[in-house]
Amino acid sequence: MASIWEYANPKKFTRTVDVLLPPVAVLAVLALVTGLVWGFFFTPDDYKQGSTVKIIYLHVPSALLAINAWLMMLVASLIWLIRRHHVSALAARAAAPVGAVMTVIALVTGAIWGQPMWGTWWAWDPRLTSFLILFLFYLGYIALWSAIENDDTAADLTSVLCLVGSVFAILSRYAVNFWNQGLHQGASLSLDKEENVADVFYFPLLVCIGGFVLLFVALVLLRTRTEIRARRTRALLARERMT
Amino acid sequence: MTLKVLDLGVSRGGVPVLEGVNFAVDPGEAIVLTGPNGVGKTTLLRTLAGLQPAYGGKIVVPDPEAMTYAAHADGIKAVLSVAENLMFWAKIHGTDGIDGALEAFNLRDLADRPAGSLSAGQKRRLGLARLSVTGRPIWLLDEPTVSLDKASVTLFGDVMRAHLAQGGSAVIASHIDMGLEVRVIDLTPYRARAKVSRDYDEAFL
Amino acid sequence: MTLKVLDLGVSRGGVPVLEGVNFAVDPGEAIVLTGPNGVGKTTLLRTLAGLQPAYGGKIVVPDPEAMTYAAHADGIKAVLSVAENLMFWAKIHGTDGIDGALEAFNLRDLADRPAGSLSAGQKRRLGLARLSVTGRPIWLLDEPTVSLDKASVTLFGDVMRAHLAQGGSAVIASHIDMGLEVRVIDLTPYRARAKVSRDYDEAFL
Amino acid sequence: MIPDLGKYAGAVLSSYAVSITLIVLLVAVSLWRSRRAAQALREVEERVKRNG
Amino acid sequence: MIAILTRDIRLAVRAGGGFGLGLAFFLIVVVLVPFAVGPEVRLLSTIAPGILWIGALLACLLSLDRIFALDREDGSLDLLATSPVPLEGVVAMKALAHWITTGLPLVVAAPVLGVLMSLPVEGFRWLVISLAVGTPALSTIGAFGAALTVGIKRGGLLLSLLVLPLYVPTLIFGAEVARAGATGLDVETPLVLLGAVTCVTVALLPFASAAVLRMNLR
Amino acid sequence: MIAILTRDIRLAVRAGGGFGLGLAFFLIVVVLVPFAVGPEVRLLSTIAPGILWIGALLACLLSLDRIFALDREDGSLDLLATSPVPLEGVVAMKALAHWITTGLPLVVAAPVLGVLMSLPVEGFRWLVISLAVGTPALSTIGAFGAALTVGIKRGGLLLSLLVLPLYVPTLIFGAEVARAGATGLDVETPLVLLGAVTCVTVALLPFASAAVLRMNLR
Ligand code: HEM
Ligand SMILES: Nc1ncnc2c1ncn2[C@@H]1O[C@H](COP(=O)(O)OP(=O)(O)OP(=O)(O)O)[C@@H](O)[C@H]1O
Ligand SMILES: Nc1ncnc2c1ncn2[C@@H]1O[C@H](COP(=O)(O)OP(=O)(O)OP(=O)(O)O)[C@@H](O)[C@H]1O
Ligand SMILES: [Mg+2]
Ligand SMILES: [Mg+2]
Repeated sequence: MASIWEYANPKKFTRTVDVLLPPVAVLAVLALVTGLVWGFFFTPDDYKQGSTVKIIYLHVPSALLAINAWLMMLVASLIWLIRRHHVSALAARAAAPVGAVMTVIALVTGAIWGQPMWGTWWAWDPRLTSFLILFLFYLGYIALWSAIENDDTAADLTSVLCLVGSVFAILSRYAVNFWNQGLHQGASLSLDKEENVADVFYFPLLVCIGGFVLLFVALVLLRTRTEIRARRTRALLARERMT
Repeated sequence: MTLKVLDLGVSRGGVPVLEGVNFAVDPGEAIVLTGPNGVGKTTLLRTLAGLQPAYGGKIVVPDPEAMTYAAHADGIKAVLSVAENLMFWAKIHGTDGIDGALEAFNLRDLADRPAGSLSAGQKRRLGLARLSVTGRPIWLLDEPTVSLDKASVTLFGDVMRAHLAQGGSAVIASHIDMGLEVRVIDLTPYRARAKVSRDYDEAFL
Repeated sequence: MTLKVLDLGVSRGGVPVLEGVNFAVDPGEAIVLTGPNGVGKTTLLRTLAGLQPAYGGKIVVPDPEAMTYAAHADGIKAVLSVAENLMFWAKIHGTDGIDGALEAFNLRDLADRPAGSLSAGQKRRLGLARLSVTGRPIWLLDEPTVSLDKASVTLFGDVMRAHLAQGGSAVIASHIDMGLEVRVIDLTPYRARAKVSRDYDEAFL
Repeated sequence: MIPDLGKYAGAVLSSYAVSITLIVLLVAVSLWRSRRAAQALREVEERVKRNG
Repeated sequence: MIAILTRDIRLAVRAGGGFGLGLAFFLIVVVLVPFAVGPEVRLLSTIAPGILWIGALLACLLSLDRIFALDREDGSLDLLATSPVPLEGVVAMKALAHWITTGLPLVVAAPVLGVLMSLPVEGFRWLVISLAVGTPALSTIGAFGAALTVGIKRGGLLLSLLVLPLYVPTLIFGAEVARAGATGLDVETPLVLLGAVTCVTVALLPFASAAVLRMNLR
Repeated sequence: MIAILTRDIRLAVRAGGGFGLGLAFFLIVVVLVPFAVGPEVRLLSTIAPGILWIGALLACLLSLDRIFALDREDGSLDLLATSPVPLEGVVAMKALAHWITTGLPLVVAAPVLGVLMSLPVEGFRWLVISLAVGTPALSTIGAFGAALTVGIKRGGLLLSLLVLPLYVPTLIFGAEVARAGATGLDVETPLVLLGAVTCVTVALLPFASAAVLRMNLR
């Protein structure tokens, strides 16, 4: 069987993306539109939260993705550090802005939700706070990438930053919890049926989450391909100037 | 302590600069690398020194800690005196005494001057004096005689001859004749002709 | 545009370095300053350029804005491209077009490269190209040919000859022969013999 | 058409507006960069092929 | 002169600094304060205008050393000093470039950070106005400090030491405007004073800075 | 290795930086806060431990870029990397030198500044202890950030952006110790956690920093 590492060849990866991207993109749009339309138009208001509960279809998927994008970057960084596949490093680079935007969406929708629910835009609640720190990590990661000229060095450094940053992000999460007990909802998507949000909200939410995940995958594929092409262009131009 | 370079390729900024470089430097021998500006002398020396990875081929040397590298940037601290600067590198390399080095490069009168107040050539002499205190046998020098007056070039030649006589060796990049009778390698023929591959890899060329 | 130096004394870090220097440079003429390391060439050039005050004597020049100075530090921005670097200085000096300068120093191929990725000699060429875009008649050059290969030294010689032919002039500090037929002034005899005065003034010497 | 959102209409609508704008922006920028990168690469590769 | 302005802005953007970083620093300072003093909303909203002003001031401060030090190191400053452009103009343009890349983004971002610090909504407008009026003075004063320390390698700390006392009047009036605005008190007097401080510094300090630079180049 | 330590300390002292400047910056931040938030003693004494910690953190931050950047510029770092001393040792010694010239003076001076900020007397002891335990982590983390940005000219702001989020745990626990100490609450838990964070960073981070430095030298 062909090894999965074959896809570490940039050319092969590009070709795979060419094939994969259209269906994933179409699916993503379908799922997103279905989920959001379902959630926005065809679900009742919550007895306690009124119509604000509709924000959940944006807030929860983006929050989930914000965290998982960082995890994906961590894995990709490790692959780069250990096996030195360029595509992996570029995928991490491609995912960072997507993750950052997801973090912003989670923060903004959360803030807008907080105004009617808690009577304040922002509270120094542990979950909110650790999200803000995550956003800072995204910013630092992106800034470091763009500040370093040599591509390989930039990949190396950002990978280490991602690694060390993850450790400190977990530490911070711990510290923040210790520092303040919060207002924020606990996990409500557990498999334990009893604790879940009501079914009317649950299913459209699942579709939305699926849509966001597909969107994330599509964007990362697209942006990784862009990075690969940009890198090849840079390499060819550099070679051209040299001779 | 023979330094052997086998089919070496070096790259800078991800672009291959030189390839297929072959030479060997035996104890007691020095070679001079020449070639037009931008051919890759500095890059080659940095690769030999282990500061950047080779792009292909091999560098064979019994002990990588046998080499020391001196570039335009000399690692000189402006606020420390000449003697303090040298003393630091002597301590780092566990060698004793900086007197010989001060003497050899005619720095004795300047020993207590802060290095920041030296002229361009005086600073360069200090940078070269550092080589002696490392006590290492293989010297990698990038344009060592820049800014030196004629007397100082002669001093440098004497030090180099003494170093070679003691079984040391040196690889020197230079555009100007230093009055040493040594083997000269012109790097121009080794210019990399990077092949562009269809199914790209090797950092996508 | 004759530059005249009358009984000039220069000092560095408060200590007199040279005194009693006299020379004149007429349009179309270049002179080379030589002397051992540390004699005061750089200090003299900086004084001529108006970057530091003279310690004694006089510099006579019809228009102080007629001079431009080029030292080891070339004022090159690593993140700007070669063309952008030159363009900036052209704009500052209100001259038009950098094409001639790029051509003269064989920088056309490098025009879009970020200056930070140039080799030592390529950077030096860019620094020298700046001189042409200032459009000023009197050039003060501190070791201009450092790091240049032979072809580039020739290029520099051509540019210099063209500059002189147009009625420009130059004062050049250098240790190496640049293949120009010019007047050479050795600064060694002008070394300052600091007199210690009893009723101290002049910064207490 | 739009369901009655009650007194929270502002909050709900603005969060949808902000999120959808951000996502659309992100997608648009990604597509635009992708197109530009493809174009640049095509030009360079053609030149390389011509010049050998 | 315009060439200097565009070059400095371009350099700031290319060096990865640009608009983002000053802003990010501002954000971080504001985020750290609650970690340090605790999360109570009442306390935070009381100190918010002051902390936001201090954050802006520090964000400004940290990017000051870029104004002249880089140009000094690579010799550009020598060349600019002997160029036909008057040194006063160079200083003014560089201060302006610094303000555009640091001060202006702070002004724009301040309301968002006000939310984080639970600043009362009525205070937003005055916070923004006070920053808009005050930050040009910060850049001009900063350029003066940068000119003073240009000869010193990594003079960052010394620079802060010199500049911070000079920032005191701007800080006092600026924070007072923001504070009075947030609590609904009279903002006119401190605002006029703040404007006066800014006008005077912007008009006069570039001459002092140019003189200092000339001394430093010797 | 000792040679590196003594050289770095000597360089810091000669460059006019040394012990004084970090301290002075600390002092100035602490002095500016009353100007910004107003002079009420109750308010000041509530926020005192937090502000003192933030001041310490910023003073530390501002001197970070001196750790490696100067050595990189003048080529010393290349030479150290090819010297017989392991790079991990170099990093550790440089972080230690940074702590001695920045962290230690802060620890010593903190009580004096506590007085300025009307910190309750019982809080002094815990403030000093928390700083003594926490600042080594600040220097080590800072050295990591400095190693990351060593290739970037004037990476000061980027450095802050990278380092400050990493400072969060130390800051939270440190300020918590100081705050709890000042109000007579239990300090043991946060102090233990603070100590743990410091121990782990000091033990592990130099390896990451050395790896990063090697990558940067390529
Ligand atoms: C700026 C403010 C806010 C931020 C940054 C924020 C952030 C988060 C994060 C990080 C998650 C976790 C996703 C996960 O780990 O599964 C989450 C989930 C959630 N948030 Fe928020 N939130 C904010 C405000 C709010 C408000 C005001 C509400 C409603 C009153 C709310 C309701 C929820 C709910 C119901 C979930 C799903 C819980 C779960 O399934 O885990 N959030 N939010
Ligand atoms: N960061 C970079 N990215 C791309 N190319 C680079 C980079 N740095 C240097 N180069 C190129 O690599 C080549 C080799 O440079 P190198 O400094 O080794 O030349 P050199 O032989 O030492 O020249 P000189 O005699 O001028 O010192 C040059 O053509 C240079 O332009
Ligand atoms: N800050 C200073 N304080 C005291 N003396 C100084 C200072 N800077 C330089 N000097 C001394 O002034 C003298 C003149 O230096 P200058 O740089 O002009 O020499 P130079 O002729 O250019 O030498 P080179 O050929 O080595 O470049 C030297 O002896 C130098 O040591
Ligand atoms: Mg070279
Ligand atoms: Mg000189």
